[in-house]
Amino acid sequence: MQRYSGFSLVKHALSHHENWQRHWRNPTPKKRYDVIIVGGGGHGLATAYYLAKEFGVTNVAVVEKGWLGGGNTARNTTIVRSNYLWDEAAQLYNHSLDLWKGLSQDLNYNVMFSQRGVLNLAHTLQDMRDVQRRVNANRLNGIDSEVVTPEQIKEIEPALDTSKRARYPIMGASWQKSAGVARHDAVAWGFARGADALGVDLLQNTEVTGFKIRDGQIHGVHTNRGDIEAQTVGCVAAGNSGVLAKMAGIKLPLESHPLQALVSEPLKPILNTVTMSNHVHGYVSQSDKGDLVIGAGIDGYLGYGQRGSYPTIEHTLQAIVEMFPMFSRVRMNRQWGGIVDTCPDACPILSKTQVKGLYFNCGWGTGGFKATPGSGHVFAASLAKGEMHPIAAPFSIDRFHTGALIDEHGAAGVAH
Amino acid sequence: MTQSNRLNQGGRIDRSRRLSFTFNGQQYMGFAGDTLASALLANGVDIVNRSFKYSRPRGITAAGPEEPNAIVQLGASEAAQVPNVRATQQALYDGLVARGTNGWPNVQRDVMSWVGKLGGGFMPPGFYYKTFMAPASMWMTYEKFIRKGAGLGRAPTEADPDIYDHFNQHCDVLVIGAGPAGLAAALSAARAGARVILCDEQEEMGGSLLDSREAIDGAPASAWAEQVVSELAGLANVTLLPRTTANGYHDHNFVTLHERRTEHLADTAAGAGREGEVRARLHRVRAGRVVLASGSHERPLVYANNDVPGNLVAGAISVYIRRYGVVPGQRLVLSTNNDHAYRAALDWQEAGREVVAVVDSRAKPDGDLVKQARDAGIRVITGSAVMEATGSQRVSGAKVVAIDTERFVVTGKVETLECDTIASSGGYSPVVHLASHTGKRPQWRDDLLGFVPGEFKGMHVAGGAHGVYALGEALADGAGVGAEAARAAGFKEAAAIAVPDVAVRHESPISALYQVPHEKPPLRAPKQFVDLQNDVTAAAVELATREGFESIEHVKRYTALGFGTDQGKLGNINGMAIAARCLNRSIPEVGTTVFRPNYTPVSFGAIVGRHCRELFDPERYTALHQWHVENGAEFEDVGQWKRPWYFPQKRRAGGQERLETMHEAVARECLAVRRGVGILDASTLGKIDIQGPDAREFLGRVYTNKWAKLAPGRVRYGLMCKDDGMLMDDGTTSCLAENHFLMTTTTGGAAGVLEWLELWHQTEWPELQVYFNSVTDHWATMTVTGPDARKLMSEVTDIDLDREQFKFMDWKEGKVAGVPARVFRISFTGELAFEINVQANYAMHVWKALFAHGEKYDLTPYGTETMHVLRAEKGLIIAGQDTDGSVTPEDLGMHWAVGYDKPFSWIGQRALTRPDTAREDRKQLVGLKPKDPKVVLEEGAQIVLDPEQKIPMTMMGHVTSSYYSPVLESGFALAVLKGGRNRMGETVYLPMSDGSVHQAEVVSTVFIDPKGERQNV
Amino acid sequence: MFHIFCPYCQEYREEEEFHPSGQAHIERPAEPASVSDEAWGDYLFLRDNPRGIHHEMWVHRLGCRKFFNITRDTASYEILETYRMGEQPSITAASAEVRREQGVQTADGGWQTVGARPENSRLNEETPS
Amino acid sequence: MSEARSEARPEDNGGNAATFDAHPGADAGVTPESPLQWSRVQGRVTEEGGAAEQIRVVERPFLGHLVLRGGAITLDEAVRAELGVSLPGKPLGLVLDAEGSRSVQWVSPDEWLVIVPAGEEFELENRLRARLGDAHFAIVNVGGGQTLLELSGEKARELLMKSVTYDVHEQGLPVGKAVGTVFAKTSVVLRRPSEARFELVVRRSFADYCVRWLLDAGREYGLRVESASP
Repeated sequence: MQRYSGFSLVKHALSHHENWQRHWRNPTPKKRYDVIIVGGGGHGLATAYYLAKEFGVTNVAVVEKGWLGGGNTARNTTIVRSNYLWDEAAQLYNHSLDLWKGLSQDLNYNVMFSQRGVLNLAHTLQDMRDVQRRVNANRLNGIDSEVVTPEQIKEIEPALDTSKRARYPIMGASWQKSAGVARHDAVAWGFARGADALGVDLLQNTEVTGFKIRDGQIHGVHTNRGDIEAQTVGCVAAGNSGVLAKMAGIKLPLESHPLQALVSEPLKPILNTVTMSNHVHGYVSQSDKGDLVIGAGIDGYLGYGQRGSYPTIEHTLQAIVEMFPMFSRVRMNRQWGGIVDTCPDACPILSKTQVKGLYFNCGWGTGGFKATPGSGHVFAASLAKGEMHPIAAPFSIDRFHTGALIDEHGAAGVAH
Repeated sequence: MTQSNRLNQGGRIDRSRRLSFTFNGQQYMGFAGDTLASALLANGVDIVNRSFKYSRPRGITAAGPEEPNAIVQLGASEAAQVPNVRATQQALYDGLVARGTNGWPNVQRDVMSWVGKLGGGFMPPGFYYKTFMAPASMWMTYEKFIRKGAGLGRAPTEADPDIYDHFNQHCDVLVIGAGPAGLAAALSAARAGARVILCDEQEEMGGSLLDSREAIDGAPASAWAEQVVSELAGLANVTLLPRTTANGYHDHNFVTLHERRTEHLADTAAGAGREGEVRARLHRVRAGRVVLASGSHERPLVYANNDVPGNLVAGAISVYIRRYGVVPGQRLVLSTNNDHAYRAALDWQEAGREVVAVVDSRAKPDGDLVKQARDAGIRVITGSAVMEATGSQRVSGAKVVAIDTERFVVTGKVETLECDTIASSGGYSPVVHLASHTGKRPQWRDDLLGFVPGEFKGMHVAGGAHGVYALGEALADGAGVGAEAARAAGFKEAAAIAVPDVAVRHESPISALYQVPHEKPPLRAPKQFVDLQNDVTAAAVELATREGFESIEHVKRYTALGFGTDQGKLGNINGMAIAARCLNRSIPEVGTTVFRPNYTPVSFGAIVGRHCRELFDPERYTALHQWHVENGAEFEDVGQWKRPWYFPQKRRAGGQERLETMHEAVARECLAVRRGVGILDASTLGKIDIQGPDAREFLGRVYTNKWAKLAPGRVRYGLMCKDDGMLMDDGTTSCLAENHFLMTTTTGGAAGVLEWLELWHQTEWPELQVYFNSVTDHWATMTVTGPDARKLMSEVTDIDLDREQFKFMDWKEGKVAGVPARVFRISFTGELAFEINVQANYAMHVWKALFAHGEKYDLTPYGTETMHVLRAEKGLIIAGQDTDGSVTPEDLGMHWAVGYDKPFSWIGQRALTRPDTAREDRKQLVGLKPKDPKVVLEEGAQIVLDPEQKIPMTMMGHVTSSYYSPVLESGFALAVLKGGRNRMGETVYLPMSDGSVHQAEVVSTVFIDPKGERQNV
Repeated sequence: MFHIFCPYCQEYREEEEFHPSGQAHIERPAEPASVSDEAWGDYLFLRDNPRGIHHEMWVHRLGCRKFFNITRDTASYEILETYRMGEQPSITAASAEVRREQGVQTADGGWQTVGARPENSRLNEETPS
Repeated sequence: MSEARSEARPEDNGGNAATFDAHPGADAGVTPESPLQWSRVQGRVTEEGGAAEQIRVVERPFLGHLVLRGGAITLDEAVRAELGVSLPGKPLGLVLDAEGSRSVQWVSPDEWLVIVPAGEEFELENRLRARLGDAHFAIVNVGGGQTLLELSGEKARELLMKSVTYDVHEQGLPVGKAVGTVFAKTSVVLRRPSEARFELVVRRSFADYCVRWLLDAGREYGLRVESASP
């Protein structure tokens, strides 16, 4: 792999950039792999990367029906945090946050992980109770998290209206300083490049049309480019997981919903951090390019259309202007929608299935991006060893039968 | 400054109305009818901005929404700042103040340009992914500089002085665009009687007719436009919306239109003398049919140094000359691959300036316009193109060379023509943006060299928006499509208007040309810009494909192509064509990117409308709100309700008068209830009237406990679960008559519970005869509670209050303070309590009467905080505070309220026997008594058993409610704790963020009067 | 934003008046006590999640407060029909597939046919679309 | 009101439902307060009066509001007998009696809203109950929970376009139609009883919000909100 550095940039500039190598190869599918990953988004690519790098499984194919990182990796609002309420979720996301911290260096690809911190605002007494509960739980789980006052909030993010004038004045917030944002596309490309360099075949424009299942054991996948064999298949297909599961005769408790987001025109730096409010329903950060990146709520109906309903956008901007009255004259440039696969308890599924060798990693809802490295790492470990990694184990499909849900609804609310 | 480029006549400006404006600190004059762009060009301002990556000087390139460079910061005062306004779309007004968004100290002499010049070579696409990685700790520092360099304009730092609103519009036919096709379509539909909305983004309706060289019915095209607009304006079924941009095309023909109401007149509505009016209005249009007549955008050619000021798209030249009387230069070279662009040369020459040459990439162009140019003595160089512009701050010349477009090479010797302006045209891109918002992919047409909108019903396309460019054809197309749309909307008789007479013009066909080949290979040639706003070059696109980015989405994202505020209106097709060339594919194989709303940026304020400030969210008030305000209540937001939180009173201490703290007020209120009598406004509780012979059966199915035997006159507490067994709401329900019940819900749960009942009734059990109606607002509810409650009540009511006649959990009807009332003996405080319901219109009378009589008992109003303390002392839960969607009735220790032997398997019952819900060690509700009575545990504090354990600690539960009890003279709390009921008497630990660890004893949830004697007196 | 024909109010209304309530035609087991934990979990949580035709329940929350059913394409968002509670859809994934094969367009570009039963066909006549 | 009602008497109305006359009677000396009382205190609502404006919003407080639930056929006969108008069977129908002071409005297939002059509602409820006998129906008095605003004037339609999503054009809301719909961030019943008038039935707790919204949206027309004396 061609190493990237400031020095390499200078070197290539002298040769008019004519000698840069491809980020990844464009290989022809082999007949057989040790592991097939279905889905070339961030999570799938991370899984492949860690399989090869950490667990020595390099005979791996990532099968992607479109282009790499073209799903929610390309459409999210790039927030990375780990201040989840329940122990199981907190461990998973904090494992991920730990990996984020060295990711650029590990991948030799700058994913621009910017630890700008995240504020989760509280506007009511119940919000404050929830904030305190979460912060206390986070602390005892080893996650940096603190309760901050309106005065402290004003110092962290001066653009916020912390006055009593607001319809729902800010009473406090939780503050995770180590949280932040990252450059979403770069995460997919970095993992892809890293996996490719370790021998993983990244098969784009390759659509899985069925599974080869015999005697309850997976034997491979049918694709539009022919059959590919493997005894271990991990599906990491986000919004399309339900469609894949159906092909394998499995039902998953998933619903795919539109989740919308929008950006303003690029502005000179005005925001320091990520601000989220479940109560007034909106969240915002500023990208390195200067856009205000704004998240909306999930739309309530099923939707694969990569768009949602306009009132959701209206409500979101109302919330933003309520929190930041000075943004009223700022202009919205573009809106879009992703397809998020949501679970009834707002937590993912990382699980074996009744088909031996067939695993699913899905149901990340609105929280997938931040989990990318952690999800990939524990899923890779599970695929490599045939046993679910201890961090992944609580996220089994079984929980919907036993009732052992990990209900992050209260903690997650609108925003991620 | 004089308007050196302004013609003495011509154009649609009003030379009698002079407007003064300031750009980059310099004062200029323009005329009414100018855009900021036309006024700047009139004044000979070449450089309007600096580019964002390389800091190269940039001038005005286009005349409409596709303009990538002339992005300005608008506003004379801080509060009126608007970032990123396109000068081509901003009407000039007197006193306008604007500046370029980049460039320091100014756009003429920009320090950063040296960085761009020297460092540009080290900034290929994606360079930031490849560096700034070492040392890792430095990234946040690197990023600070990256961020400073990015961004265009800046946000104001003060709140917006203007307001905005929404109009909900409905129409049969919405016509988007008032050019020839749109006007004809609107007229056809309007004459048929359809409700028509016609919108156009420009200051004036007419579109291309306003700068056309052609005649309609023997008169200037603009005259026809004026005549049609005036006819439409006179029709009652037509709404004309000039200055209105269709920005988003959403599902089922819902379209958002942004109308500029005062922003074309002044910085603020007040500044325009239109106080109280809106700056912009967003029309939310539900259209029966949509006619998309949005025209096309001209594509520039991609050649070296095509960003130097003085490079314009050809059509813009005609617009500036014919509409604004501005010629943006002296000597023109036109580079084109089509006939239509020749207009620019003809207009230029007629304006009295020199056309150096027309360079046409086609071998033998012979259309009428080409002939006209030749006849006018203009030099036409065929089979060639402008390969490179010379000059740095303004074009000084054009390097022209013969090219082979098939092989993508230059074939001849370079000739340099001296000029100050290069116009280019690579063809026309239909404006397909809106049509693709709903997810319909545009289709490539080889004959047009452009994408046309994908088809879907409900939408009709007319004119240039699907490649019907010739004037006569566009008019006929519009007329027919307008009639077709009206017919589809139900106006069966609609017919196309008679198409006016337009001379047919012979055109030679366009030939494909996007990037002009250069002598040097693309990576070594001077920069050939594809996306001017994002500084994306042809070399960048080529490099991206070399690095393995083969999907157009990857190319876009790696290079930032099309991500600017112009959303690639000029650059996208060129970028795709270059990517296609590099990948050796065709353009349709490379695909297109999907456009998203907005078509052009829309201020947040316009989208928010009136839903801001005090109208952001409704404030709901009870009938007693006035009293609460007048008596100094502090309020708590509970849902949308404003509920009194506590009533601080004045205290005298040391001769000083001050208000009580919340702690003091709550202690006083609590003691008043425990020792005397207090009163609470409980009107916000949800109240549902339930009538019907099966009401009782229904209650038995939705509540966990039994309802079969509840007699009229009695009240019962009930728990409501979801079918997963988790508590969702609770409240009391009273039997008013055999088939008539009144259910109460939590304040926040009111609407949800009613819908829940309806859901089950309408979907699962429609056979049950029962009706549910909300009476939350109809009744006001006042709770009189405390040992003296009966004494007070006896003074104001005719109801027999004897404890044997009127038992705990009974209700009675009678008069209170002369007003008919239902009184319920239910208690949420543990004290003797009467809950009085009267029709809300009479609530204030009753409330005041209670206070008149209550004075001698020191009747004390209390708020939600005291209510919480009192109920927690009794171990009574608040759904949503002590529960969180993961708590069953058993977890709460409410086995007594669960009827396992009811005949019908009520909602939630089955789930309670699942392995996890049946576990012994689930979190259970317990009381906590801090070892130190002065300690009030933090709500949300986590409970551990081993305070010495290293992080991560094993958390056993958390505090759900915690208060100081003035009666117990101690802090106390409710908590959920794993296996809590088996831990009575154990000590648990609560590690706090300041490092301290609180100790508490696990106790019963009932802290006061465990036998319930006090409420039952 | 959807334009939804309320089969009770018998006219099109804006989506803002409605609220989606999940998959339609989910039946609560008649004898909950006799079904397995698995079956109960499936009833609670398992839902169809098709890319394509989906039958879903909506409630006219700010209008007539009635629940009703919609057959909608989750990819195109086209509403193919709306029908009252207790009625069955006339368009299903299977029937749409047949129609597609026969070259008949199942969806009319965001325009809905209304009424799932023949006796409701009059509704089609009342609403020009 | 009789003394006997000082205790619950389930035997009233055949023992099926409890009725309740909410009014203390004129001689009780009790002054009611309409849901706009707080708005009035805040100066947002004034007494009815003054010259006709291009737009006018007037509250008609203290009217009798009854919700009727049941089958159309069952209710129709009783309503015709007691109110002299037939129950609107067509969705979204609104009928008024000859005086124009009593109205019946379709709300849903089994729900109608009856609005009558102040004080008539209890007697009407009793008469209807007597007529309906053992049939399955419900009557609910909601008069304390809502109030009625009349909108008139040439700008009324524009004001509504700023406030409700419903099509308030003649084509969408002709005379004799009433709909439940979205009003800003709450819901209202929107009625068109006559050519010259629109009506909004607003919920008590949202009434001040609605008034604030109308005043803000109507500012450019010089809107005042007035309240009629009962």
